[in-house]
Order: sequence, then structure tokens, then C-alpha cells
Amino acid sequence: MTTPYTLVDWVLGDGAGWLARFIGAILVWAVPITGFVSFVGLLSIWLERKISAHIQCRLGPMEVGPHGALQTVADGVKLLAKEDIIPADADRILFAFAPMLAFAGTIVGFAVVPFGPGLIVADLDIGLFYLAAVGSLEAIGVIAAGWASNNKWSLFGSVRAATQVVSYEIPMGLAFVTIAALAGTLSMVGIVEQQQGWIANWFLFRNPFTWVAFIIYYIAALAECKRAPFDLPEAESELVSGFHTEYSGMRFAIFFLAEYAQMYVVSAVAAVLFLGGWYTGIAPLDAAIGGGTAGMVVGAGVIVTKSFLLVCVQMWLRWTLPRIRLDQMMYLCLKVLMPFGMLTLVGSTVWEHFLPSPAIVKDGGGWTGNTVMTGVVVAAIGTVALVAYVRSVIRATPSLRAASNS
Amino acid sequence: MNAPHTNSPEAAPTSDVRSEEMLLNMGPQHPSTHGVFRVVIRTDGEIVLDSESHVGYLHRCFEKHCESVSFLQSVLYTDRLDYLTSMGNNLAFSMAVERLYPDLKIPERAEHIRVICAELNRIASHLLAIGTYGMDIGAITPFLYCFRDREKILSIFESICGQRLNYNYVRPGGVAYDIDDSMIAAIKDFCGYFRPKAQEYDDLLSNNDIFVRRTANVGVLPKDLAISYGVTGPSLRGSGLKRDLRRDAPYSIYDRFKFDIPVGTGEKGTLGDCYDRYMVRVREMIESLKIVEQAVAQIPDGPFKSEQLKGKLRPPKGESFVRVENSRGELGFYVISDGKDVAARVKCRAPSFHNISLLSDISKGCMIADMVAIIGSLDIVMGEVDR
Amino acid sequence: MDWSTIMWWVMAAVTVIPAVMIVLSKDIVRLAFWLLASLTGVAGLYILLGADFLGFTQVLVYIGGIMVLILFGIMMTNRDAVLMRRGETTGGAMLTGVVIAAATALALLKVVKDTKWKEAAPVEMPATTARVGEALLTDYVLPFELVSVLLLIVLCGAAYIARRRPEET
Amino acid sequence: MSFGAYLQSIGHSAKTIVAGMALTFRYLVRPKEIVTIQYGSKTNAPKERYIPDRHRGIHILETEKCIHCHICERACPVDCIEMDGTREAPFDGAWKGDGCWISSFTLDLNKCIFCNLCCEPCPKECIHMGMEFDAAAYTRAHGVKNLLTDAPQSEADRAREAEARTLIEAAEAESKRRKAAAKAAAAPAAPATPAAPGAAVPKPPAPPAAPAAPGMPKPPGAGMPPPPAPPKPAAGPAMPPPPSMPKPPTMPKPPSN
Repeated sequence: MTTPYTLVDWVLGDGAGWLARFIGAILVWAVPITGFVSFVGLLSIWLERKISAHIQCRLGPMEVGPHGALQTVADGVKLLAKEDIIPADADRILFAFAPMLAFAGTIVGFAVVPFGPGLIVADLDIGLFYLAAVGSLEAIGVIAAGWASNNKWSLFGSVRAATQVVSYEIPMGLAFVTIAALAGTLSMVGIVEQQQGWIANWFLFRNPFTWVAFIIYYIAALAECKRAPFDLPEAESELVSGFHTEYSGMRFAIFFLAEYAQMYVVSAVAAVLFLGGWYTGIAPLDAAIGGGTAGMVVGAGVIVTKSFLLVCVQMWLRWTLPRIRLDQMMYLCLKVLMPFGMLTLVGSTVWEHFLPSPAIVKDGGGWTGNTVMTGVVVAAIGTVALVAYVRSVIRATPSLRAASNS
Repeated sequence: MNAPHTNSPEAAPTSDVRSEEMLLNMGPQHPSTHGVFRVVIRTDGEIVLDSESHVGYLHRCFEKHCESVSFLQSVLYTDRLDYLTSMGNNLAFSMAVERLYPDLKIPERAEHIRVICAELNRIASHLLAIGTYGMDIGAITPFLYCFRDREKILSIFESICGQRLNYNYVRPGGVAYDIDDSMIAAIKDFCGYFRPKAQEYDDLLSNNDIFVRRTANVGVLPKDLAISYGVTGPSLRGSGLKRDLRRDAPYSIYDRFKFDIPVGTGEKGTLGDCYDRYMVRVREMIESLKIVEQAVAQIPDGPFKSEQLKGKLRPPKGESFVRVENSRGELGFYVISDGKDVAARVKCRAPSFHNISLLSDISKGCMIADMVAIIGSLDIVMGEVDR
Repeated sequence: MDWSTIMWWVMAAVTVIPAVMIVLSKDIVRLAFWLLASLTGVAGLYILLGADFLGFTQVLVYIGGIMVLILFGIMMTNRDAVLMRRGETTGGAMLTGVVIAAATALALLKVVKDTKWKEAAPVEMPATTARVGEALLTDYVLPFELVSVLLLIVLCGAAYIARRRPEET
Repeated sequence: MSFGAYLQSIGHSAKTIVAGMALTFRYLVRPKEIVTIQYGSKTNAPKERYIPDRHRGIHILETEKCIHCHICERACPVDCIEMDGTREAPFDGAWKGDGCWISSFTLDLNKCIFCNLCCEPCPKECIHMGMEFDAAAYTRAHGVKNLLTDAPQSEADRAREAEARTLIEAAEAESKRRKAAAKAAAAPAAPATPAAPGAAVPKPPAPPAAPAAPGMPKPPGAGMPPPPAPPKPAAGPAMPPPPSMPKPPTMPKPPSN
């Protein structure tokens, strides 16, 4: 390996065996990942509150800290201090175990999510496959929570979570496969490396089908995070609070944190798969930054920014849309997203066969990018079409038309 | 409700796969039962096989109360019936008391103020119904938008009568206080403000495909079933029957205003589904706005309460029944007076009570999520159901 | 004892102890979660053998798919009927169980004894994903497709059997 | 469903979702559309008053006008008003009304439904619904408001109260000085200790010099006792002028003349 792609390699050197690297990874990464998850949780919850507030003509939290930035900390302290209640007829062991399982299921996903060039816990050869595999672990925690609560509403939440898992995993896997077929690798770093250079090298702009794949992935990711319009397992107005109805205090906080961490994971994966990972999309800029520590820092900033933008879109969606029904969720996942995902997979590979995208080729040891773009046409047309579409929708919408006229 | 599994056959048409049945208590503490209302649901998975409504958690002996407090004091108890349409309740009870007097003349100005307040309150009530309905379906933002606009109406009411919810404003013989120019200006402002805002609810909810799919073809209430249960108000009009007391049996001065009566057309699904009931409310707000605009334009000067009703109310012996088109349906008050200053008997015909009674009929075979949608579309207020 | 051996023992424990607990547990949902742990251990063993793709397939299919479906099935059935019925084993059943278990154990022991064990797998294994993929689409394409078709038929059959027939109701 | 209808329904869903998102995005990026105001210590409330004149808040009583007719008590549908007093003669601890002496006038806010029916029949228009809406209390006992003594809690009223307090203190000092002079003149006079809280001590009628502040005893220690409820942040705008006589919070009632 010419460049140390993981921090662990960097610390231990190349000579270490993979098991040593494995143990080292745990030791080196456990603390920063946990800290990062907490940070993601705090920031996302604050963002959620502010975004929802501003969408709804409200101020949101303003008291604790500047613009309520520390409100989440205060809430966390409150939740820590709350009494730990376990319902009398609950399955006590599972009840206590479920939040940990959900949180662990989320946090293992961070193992293959890169935070920047070289900032990745483990660049597995099968990173994408690993993500698909561990993505459903959180759902197991949710199912356990709903069962253990011994509450019928919670049980319905569990059942819905199980239904949701088997529904969204298929289109999500198809979106993964579409990108994997383009990239020819399952490694997250390998996928990012193929998107270096200009913005048109991003997988989103490779061909028209990857747009569809992105949308399919994003919808499935919403379902994976149990975010509206797929918040069926906790569906507040239907199931009281769904699977966490009986949870309070710190156990509830862990579920909460897991949800927001999951939002970050899926958004970071979207950034890696479709939006160029840690590359800015401007070839000279990337070249000027170069590798090394500067590249690490800038790259980390870029990918975290991209991820948080996608997280914000998730929030924006949540505060706009009503919740869909369980059968509609299954209909959407299995009868809309899945056919379209298959179409995308086939279409994308056929497109690549006849109209290969810019030559990003594996040349000897590393990836070399050809920045002369054929894909720029796709990118330009796609962007123009998107803008035109949004404009036409706005024009067709009375209240928006009135607002833009005035 | 330990019902034996006898009447399940036609109950689960949408279910192909069998699983275990479960009894589920929805309420009395549930976010979507709109108050302390309890439905016992027998479910097969998510499919509702059967449901049974239990009411009475909010019973306050309103009718008995009226036999022990004076007529004037009874008015403010009517506030608490349908606490979202207190003006309409006040109006109905006041009219029932007024009808006990043989030749009572209500001043023109008072009548106009009553209509303005009742219609504004209808808008406020429908706003809340639409907003909470959106929240039942899972959209929280329209709820906040509706509340933002409802607050404007409540502020107008507060400037008129000092309270935001329990107005105690319309009294036998007129209204409690006059309204002045600044209040009329505020009402006119609101009329101008509200029309474009009403489109926002359409863009966010009524036209939204997720919302339409959640509500269309759900909880279909056929016309004859609605009539047989005595359903009134938007829930009845959603089934396509053009019945509105303001037009069919005009009271107060409603015969002077031009307005339409929106009815359900089954535009997105079946006639009489949740979407129709919802859309009737959305459209009624605009019709109410029309009435308010006309009433504000022609409001005359003069006294705001009748000079004939001075001092303690002692209606002559007799009985009266008055019904008005409240925002949830036909609200009726039956008052018997035996010449004293307290009523001998008061009976309230509460629309929500009749509307909720058919819940188990139209919710068979739906999903739990649909149950929430159906309860929301019937728009009940438990203060009125339980009285 | 090197890392590899330590990890092997850990994974073996994670596989076997929950497996014993599955037998001992009387609560069917607990049992399902013990199964979860056991399957995780098996996945870990696969990864230790260098079959990372197979290991994560184990996680994806068994934990993400089958476990969820098992839990789903348990939850949709009556809790009292399944959960609360404690096993009451009669003497005869116990005897039969012991005999069968002993026979199986003997057979297994014989197999273990007779197998010519190879050296431990090399620590650094090359990536298996590409090889698995190639093998599936070249040498084993017919069995692979046959199994796919079989699974599809099973799926359709299950859906057909579970479907409530109109004349039944 | 035909394939065309299937595609059309997907397109329609996408369109309506985009429309909704455009609408919410418009609000998201326009902070001036925010309509809520902050409640509590910080405020972004508009400068103009947002509580109308007719607001039905916690009652205020103009004690001097009250003729102790019990009409408000009878008008109350929930019996939350209780008053006591006499028209016979002044007595210790009584507040002076219009030709009457009122010993207590309490309003149980736990029961009150703010219907305004007590204010409407009042022949002297001496009981009003105030501007104050924050009726929160720690115990139910705190919900019982003594209209004679309990202070309104809004800031403007507290300022007014403070002003009255200085007047009272001045009058007190004056009375003390006079008493000292009287003591000096006649040694075996009545034991004229300043009133302690909770014990109304007979006192010679105060001079009618300060109509806004009848002679009130100063409790031991400087200043006034704090209001019974913890001071709440002034969320409301200025209170309307309170009744002509400012009322110190939970004071031992002095003889009024």
C-alpha cells in the first residue's frame, strides 16, 4: 500500500498483521467515533429544532446558549437525571439491552464511513456490502425494544420496523449495486477515489440513471433512519410513540442519539457514493490542497459538510411531508423503488458499456482521473432539467406563484 | 370488549394473510383521539376488524348544571361544550332563551356582530380541525401554519370580548360588548390576509399526494348511512348532501348573505371519504370568509343589546328549541322555562356525539393508521360529546 | 498464543454459549436473540477464516433478514400462547432426547477424529469478493441460477399457501 | 393500473412533494415570517401592547369604591369570590370601602373561569378584570388571591408599588416622629410599638394627608416583604393603572383610619 489510507495503518505502520490492525482500530477509533457520534447527535438535534422552527414560523429554542445551541446539552443532562423506569411486566433484560443494540448497530456503520482521506476506521474491501449488512442491526434493537416493552403500541412499532427493514433493504441494495457496478469495487475509499477531478466525475453525474439511483438510495435511507415520511415505527399520532413509548431517561436518549447518528451515516454514505466523498469537485482546488495533513483536514470538512447538508434535507422533508401508511410504504419500496432500482442497474451498466464515462482508470497502483469530461454534458443537462422542473412546479402551485409575484 | 370471534368474516377484506387477533385500547390517552375518547379496537395485524367507542370521560353534567344556575350563567357553560366554537354555542343557547320571550327584537347591529363572530369562529374551528388532521396524518407543519392564522382570529376575539377561547360573548338579547372601528379594521385585515394563506394549506396538504393517498377512499361514509346516524355538518356534506341550516332554515340574519355550500364530490376517491370531509372544511372557510366580509361591509350602527332584556333573565313559561349550524354540525338547544330565573330543563343536541357514533361502522377493515385518519376527519370535540 | 487463536476462542465462545442458551431458554423471544448472538459468532468465525464476504453475507442474510422475519413471526402470534407455555418434559421424551443427542455427539466426535486437519489458514487472506463473484457467474452459474429459481418457487408457494381463500370465509 | 397511469401517479406524487418542499423552503429562508415571540427573561415582543384593553385577566379591585353589596359574589357562577365586612363601624384590620369596612375579599383562582360576570353587574364598577394572565402558583393555596392585599405581579405595577412604598415609609417616619413626640410629652402612654407582621395593632388614625397611601406600619427590617409568589418576569405589557390605592403585598392589614 503506497499511501496510508487509514489512521490505524498510519499509527501501526504497514508491517502490522491484520488482527493487530483490527485491535488497533478499536483502540484508536473508539473514543473519537463515540465523541463524533455525540457531536453529530447534538448538532443534528439543534439543527432539527431550528429548521423545524423556521419552517413553521417559530423561533425554536433560544434560552440556553446562543440561539439555543446548548439546549440539547441541557436536555441530555435532564435525561441523564431522570428516573430509569422499566415497566413492571417488561422483559427487563431485553428492555435494557435493546437501546444498546440499536446504538451499537448504528455505530458499527461508522467503521467504513470515511471522514476524509485517510480518516477511516477500516477500509474494508467489502465496505459497501458491510454497510448493507449492518444497516439492519439497528432495526433489531428497535424490534427488541418494542417487544420488551410489553406494550401493544410498542409491539406494533416493532412489527412495523421489521416490515420496513425487509422493504427498504432491497431498493437500497440495488442502489448500492448500481454504484458498485460502475466503480468496480466495494471499498468506500476506492469508490471515492474514482470521483476525483471535476464535479462531473461524481457518480451522481455519471449517467442519467445514477440520478435515479441517488433518489432511490435517499428514499430508502429515509426509511432506514425511520424519518418522516417513513417514521412508521414511532408514528406519534398513530402508535403514541411506537417502539420507544415505554422508554424514558437515558435509554430513550440512546435511541434518540442512534437515530441521529444513523441519519449522519446514511448521509455520509450518500456523499461517498454519489457526491464525490471528500473531493470538492473542482480539480485544481483538490490538486492545490494536495494530500497529507492539509488534504485530510479539508477533505474531512468537505465530506462532513456534504453529509450535514443531506441531513438537513432529511429534516426539511420531515417537516414538510405527511406520514405514509404501512402498505403504501411497502408499495413504494417493492413496487416502485425496486423496479426502478433494477431498471437503474441495467440502464446504468448498458450506458457505461456504450457511452463510457470519463476515463478514471486504475493505472498501476492508484486511480488516475481524466478531467476531460464527457459527463459534464450529463451533469449540465440534468441540472438544467432539475431547475426547470422545480420552476414549473412552483409556477403550478398557487401559493408559491402568489408569493413569487408579490 | 371481550367479543368472541364471530363477526369477523367480512371484516378484513384487505387482509390475505391470517395472523393473531389483538385487542387494543386506543385512548383515553392517545394523541389522536382528540381528547379523552377511547376506542377499543380488535385488530388482525394492522387491520381493524372491529371497534367500539367509549365516551363519557369528560362528562360534566352540563344540562343538569343549567337547572341550577341562571340563564346568564348558563351561557358560559355552553362555552365549554364545543370549546373550539364557543361563539356558535353561545349563539344557539342565547337564541333558545330569546325564543322563550314572545316578541323580542334583537338589534340589527347585534345580529351582525353575532354572525361575524360565529363565522370567524367557524374559520378558527376549521383551521384547528384541518391542522390537527394534518398532524394525525403525520404532517406537523400545516398544523403550525393553521395555528398561526387561528391565532389572528383569537386575537380579534380577545380584543372584542377579552378571551381567546371561552368567550361568553353572545348573550340573550344581543352581545356583551360593542365592537369598535379598530376591531372592524382588524377583521377586514384578517380577511385580506387569510385568502392567500388558505392556498398554502392546499399546497401543503390538500394537493399533497401522500395526504391524498392517506385520506381518499378511507372511511367512506355513504349518504344514507350518514342520514340514518343523524350526522350533520361538514361530515354530512362530505357525503354529498347539501344540507346547511344557514341556508335551509336560516336563523339570525343568514338569509341576507350570499355564500355557497361546499359538498363532497369524491374528487380524489369515493364520495364521502375522509378527503371529502376534509375538503368541505377547507372550502367552508372561504365561504365563511365571504359571509364575514359581507357582514362587516353592511354592519349598521345602533345598540348592541336588546333594551327589552334588562336585569335578571326571567323568561316566561314555555319551551323552545333552536338549532344552528355550528362548525361541527347542527347544534340544538331545547330549553324549558317555568318562569323562574333558572331553566327547568335544558337539553343539548350535540353534533359531535352523533358524528362519532358511526365510527365503528365506517372503520371496519381499515388499518390502524386509517383509524386515526377517520377519527380526525369526523372532527370531534369531546367537550361536546360528553357534555 | 497469537491474536488469531485468541479471536478464534472468543468467536467460538460467542457461537457456542448462546447455542447452549438457545436449548436452555424457555422464552421464545430470548431464544431468538440468543440465536442472533450465535449467528454473529458464526459470522466472526467466517471472517477469521478469511471469508469476509461470506461472513458479512451471514450478517446480511441471517441477522438482517431471517432474524427479522423470525421476530416478525413471533410477534404476530399470540404472546400468551407462545411465550408463557413452559416446557414440561416427560421422562420418556427426556430419555429419547438424551439417546439422540449422545448418538449425534458420537458421530460428530468420530468425524472430528477421522478428519485430516490442515494447517491454520494464513493470517493475511486476499479479498474474496471478486473470486466469489467470478465463481458464481462462471463455474457455478447453473447451480446458482437453479437455487435462485427454487427460492422464487418457494416464495410463490409460501404466498399461495398463506393466502386466505375466498371460499374459506 | 396501466403502466402509463403508474408512471403518471409517480410523477404526480413527485410534483406535489416538490411543491410542498418549495413552500416550506420559502419559510425556512425567510426569518421575517417568524410570528412567535419569546416568553420569559428575553423578549422580542413588539413594542406596542399585544394584550387588548378588554383582556380578562386576574381581577383587580378598587377597594375605596366598593360598597360591600355582594352582587359580584352572587353573580359568580362558580362561587369563587368571598367577601366579608361591615357597614357598621370601622374595626381593626379592615379596609375602607365606600361607606363600609371590608375585612376580606378573596378570589379563588383555582375556581375562577374568567367569565366577567362579576364585573358586569357591579353597581360601582369597582371590580375589574385585569391584564394579568400568569396565574401559575406552586400550591393551590397560592391560587387564592386576596384582592385587598395581593399585589399584581407585572413590572409596571411593581414600580408603582415601590413608589407607594416610599410614600408609606415617609408617612411611617412622620407618624413615628409624632409618636415619639407624644411619648416625650406624656410618659405613661399606650405601648406604641410599630406593628409586627401578622399582628394588627391598634393605632391612632393616620392623618388624612396622604390619600394615596394611608398610614401603614412598616415591618421590622428595612423594606417590604417580598411578594408571596416568586416574582415572575414581566411578560405582559404595562398594566393599566391599578386601583387608586396601591396595595403592598401580603402586608398585615393596618387600621385604615
